[in-house]
Amino acid sequence: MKKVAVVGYAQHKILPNAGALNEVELIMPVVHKVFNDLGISQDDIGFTCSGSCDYLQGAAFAFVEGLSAIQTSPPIKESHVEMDAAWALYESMLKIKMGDADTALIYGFGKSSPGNLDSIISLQMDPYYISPLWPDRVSLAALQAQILLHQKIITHDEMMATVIEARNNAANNPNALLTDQVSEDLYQADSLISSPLRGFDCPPISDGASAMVIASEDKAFEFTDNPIWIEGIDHSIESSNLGSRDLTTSPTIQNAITNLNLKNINFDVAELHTQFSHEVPFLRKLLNLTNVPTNLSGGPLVGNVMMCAGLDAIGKTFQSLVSDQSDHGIAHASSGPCLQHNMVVHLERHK
Amino acid sequence: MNDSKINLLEAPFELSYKYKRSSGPVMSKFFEGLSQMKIFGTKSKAQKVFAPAAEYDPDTREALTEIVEVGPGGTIESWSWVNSPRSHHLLKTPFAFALIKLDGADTAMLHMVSDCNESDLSIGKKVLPVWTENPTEAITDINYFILES
Amino acid sequence: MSDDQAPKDYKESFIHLEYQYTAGSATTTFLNQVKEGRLVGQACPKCKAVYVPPRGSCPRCGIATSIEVPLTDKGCVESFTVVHIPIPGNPIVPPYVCAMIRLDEADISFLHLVQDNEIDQIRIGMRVQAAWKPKDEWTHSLENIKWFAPIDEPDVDVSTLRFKPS
Amino acid sequence: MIQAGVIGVGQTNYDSKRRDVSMAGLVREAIDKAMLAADIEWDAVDAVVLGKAPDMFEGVIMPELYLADAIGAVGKPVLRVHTAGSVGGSTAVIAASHVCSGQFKTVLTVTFEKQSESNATWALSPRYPYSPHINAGAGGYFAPFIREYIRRYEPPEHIGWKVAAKDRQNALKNPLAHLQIPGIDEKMVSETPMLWEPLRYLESCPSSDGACAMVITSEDRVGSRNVAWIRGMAVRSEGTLSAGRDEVNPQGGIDCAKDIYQQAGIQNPRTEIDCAEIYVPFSWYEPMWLENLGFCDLGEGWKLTDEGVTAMDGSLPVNMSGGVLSSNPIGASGMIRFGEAALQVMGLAEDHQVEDAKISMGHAYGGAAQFFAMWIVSSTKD
Repeated sequence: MKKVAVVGYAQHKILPNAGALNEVELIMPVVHKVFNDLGISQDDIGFTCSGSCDYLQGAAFAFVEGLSAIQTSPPIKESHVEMDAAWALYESMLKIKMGDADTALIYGFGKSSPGNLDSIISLQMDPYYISPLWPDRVSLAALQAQILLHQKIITHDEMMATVIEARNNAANNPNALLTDQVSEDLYQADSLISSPLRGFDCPPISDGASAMVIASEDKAFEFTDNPIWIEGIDHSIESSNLGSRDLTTSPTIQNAITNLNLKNINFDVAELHTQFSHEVPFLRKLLNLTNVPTNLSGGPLVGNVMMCAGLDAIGKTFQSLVSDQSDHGIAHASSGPCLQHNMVVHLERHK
Repeated sequence: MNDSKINLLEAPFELSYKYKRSSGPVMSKFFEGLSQMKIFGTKSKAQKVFAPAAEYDPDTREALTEIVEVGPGGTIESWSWVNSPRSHHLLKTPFAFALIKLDGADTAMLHMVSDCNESDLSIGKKVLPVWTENPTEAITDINYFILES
Repeated sequence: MSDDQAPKDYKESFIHLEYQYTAGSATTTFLNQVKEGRLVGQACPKCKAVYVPPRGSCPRCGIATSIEVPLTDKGCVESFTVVHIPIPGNPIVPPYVCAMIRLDEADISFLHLVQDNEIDQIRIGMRVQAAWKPKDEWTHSLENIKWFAPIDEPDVDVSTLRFKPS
Repeated sequence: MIQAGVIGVGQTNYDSKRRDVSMAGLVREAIDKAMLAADIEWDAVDAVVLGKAPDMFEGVIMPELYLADAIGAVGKPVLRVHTAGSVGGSTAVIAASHVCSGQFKTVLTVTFEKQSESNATWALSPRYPYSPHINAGAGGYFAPFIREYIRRYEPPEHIGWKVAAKDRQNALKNPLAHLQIPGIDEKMVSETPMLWEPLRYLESCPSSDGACAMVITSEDRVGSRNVAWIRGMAVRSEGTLSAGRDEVNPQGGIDCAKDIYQQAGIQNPRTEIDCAEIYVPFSWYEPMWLENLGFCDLGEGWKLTDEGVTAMDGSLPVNMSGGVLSSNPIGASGMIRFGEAALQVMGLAEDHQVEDAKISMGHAYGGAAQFFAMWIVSSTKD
């Protein structure tokens, strides 16, 4: 199997309301940015894959509109996942490994501002038993937070520290949406949306887009002196029956730890697709990352572009390994209520 | 190009539709039960009871067909208090979403708990359903659960 | 009422979602002109293809269409169909003609209505011009054009319309 | 590249309303059949790939989350594909890519649509601000392309009727097909109401509930099983509103077909391919795609149809199962083409089996005739 490397990544500045920009106008700048950084064009791309969700904009076939941002003459090898673009990366990697392409462009985009994300995400749930009760995304996440606190797997203080740290880290991320510092007093004074989650524990409504280019081992060095290798990538899903899941742990994260043999790797940096504050200490403990700098970008708590934030975690990890000249990074992408579907990516810079 | 110069066109729109759900044999029994104030689960070969009646066992992947009655009381496994219900929530006064393990079941059901204060709630508390007066064979035939007095 | 009495073999589940639509800059610019009775396309700076209505990009080249190109409201029927069935949510009473209208100087067509006294006279290549609603009814919509109506000009050979990059 | 093959195809029966099952039950019905045909148990499944058309059809966002238990995906990787009408075909290609990459040995893939729980026309044409009331449904969108085809090559009007009758006659030999119209013939088609000129009622596809699943495995896991070897597979896309696009004969379709022929070593598809399942939702798309796929020269496709070449007893049978014109669970329609192509070379197509079929083609398209997915399957590995 061919090895695959991330060679480029670009992210649109995360906006609270990108009304001025339609899908095309959001996607095109990031695709051009990543192409320009690498000095390439669509002609150098063997496979293109995107991730998006129609319901965010309320229009079936949002991805078809988005494709107009891409050069498609001559026709391209292209596909789309109705998932976070991290899974578009996964599909693209398979295409390279099988030899169908040597390079791939991945992009994700999402505009949460046009609709009511809370009620939209209720439609992810079982349509017979659960979504008619309209549980919102915050309340669902809060159910897991409550159990984790009750079992003392995490603490309120850790949640607060996560929020404060995320805002601090955002100062170093020019694309972050929320950069205001949060003090302990300010945090404590914030009202509970769905207990135990306060407003600060939740991600902001965000609009944006990101693009990434990956390449096979044969091609990677043509594009960059600094390819970051996808040393391991693993994802799996948990039960759709929320009430049958053990929310105090994550079998899918455990799967990844085993399958990717992560136990003995000393990671230099981690970016987790943790949309709610309690998920950060929870996953750091599961992944043995308590001493690893995590979400130096601020993570989803300072900007959470739906369908893109998972790809962004991988992209931010890539950027850290390139800029810090460090060796091992771990990125995480997630989908579904209470971290139902998890992907873990081990990125490595070869000396 | 000239984003700042133009006043963007904006207008509201709605997606409203009445979906016609077919429940299949297992969920139909569950919904029929609700309309008669009974709660049914399904039992796997390994005697694990899923409530509400699940169609498939997530772990063994077997199709579940054996119906067993559970509840109607249950225990709170987790909860989240919504002090200010939002527009799409069914209850307009403060309530909790909760995972409720019905008596005799091995898995929890997502529903709501109301008629109480947040401070009354904790994991392990016993609850009872409050039934609607106009059942329609839907999950909302239980209005919500209340704390057992 | 009789429907309610029949046993239903399904359960209704009502989904209602509210959105705020924003048109994006290319569409807003176009519709602002439409409100004034003008059709303004956008051209690709690379291959020069003219798009109307513009979406802000040329999918041939994958770049933004930055050049504004005023167009006439005349064109031809690139192809069409006569719709005979009512479509949910569409108030137009059948039969009516739904046509791919290619404006002069434009390199893509868009769907609009064509109205003529004789539906069976409508043909591919026929020259048409926009029939605008009264000016005081103009809004930000291509519905300002009631339909396209035939004009007395020779038919166009549509096979010559295919865009060739310059 | 690692070689892969289809070892099991499972389909539900197709019907306008499968009220007897939930969405999960529908999908599982196809999966159970595919796994039984493949003679595998759940522990052999390494990953699951799910495809369907827009989430708005059933009002369930990212349905792999709700369906994880029913599709047996718990603890496994699952990918959800959505590429418009071509999705069933793209899903098969992506599932096979899971195997051909070497990352997985055996993959379960399933596609579905349960249109009875919703209304596709509604989901596709909500009233958006600033948009004129032009939408005339899918038929209204494709009919102008068909009219342009007719203008270019001047085929007689009965060609459309002939395709519609032929596919429904084939459906009578496929007990799973949705439309079963005894005595169907060209005359009956020609007497049905006009919907979107030149398309009449029976020249259009139905709206169906249904699911189609396949098990795809790598060469080293095939064992003694009956297998349809994947000899070539490809996808192509072009932008919707792209200047210079020929909607009647899209370049994406031409390129995609050339790609799979090259992979499969096919010089002359007309003689080397024994039968094909081609995505024909409206009758005239049979001749249009025959040309686009290189089975004949431009303008000659309708003649193949007219001469009976594409009939069950012709030299290039097309849509032996009855095709999209007989069963159309949108998200699954592409995979049904791919799965039926596999059944032909496995010799499992029962009453609609083409005698001695060794190489067959599966084809799907979607969007504004802009998304293409295709594969060639064969009874032999090379």
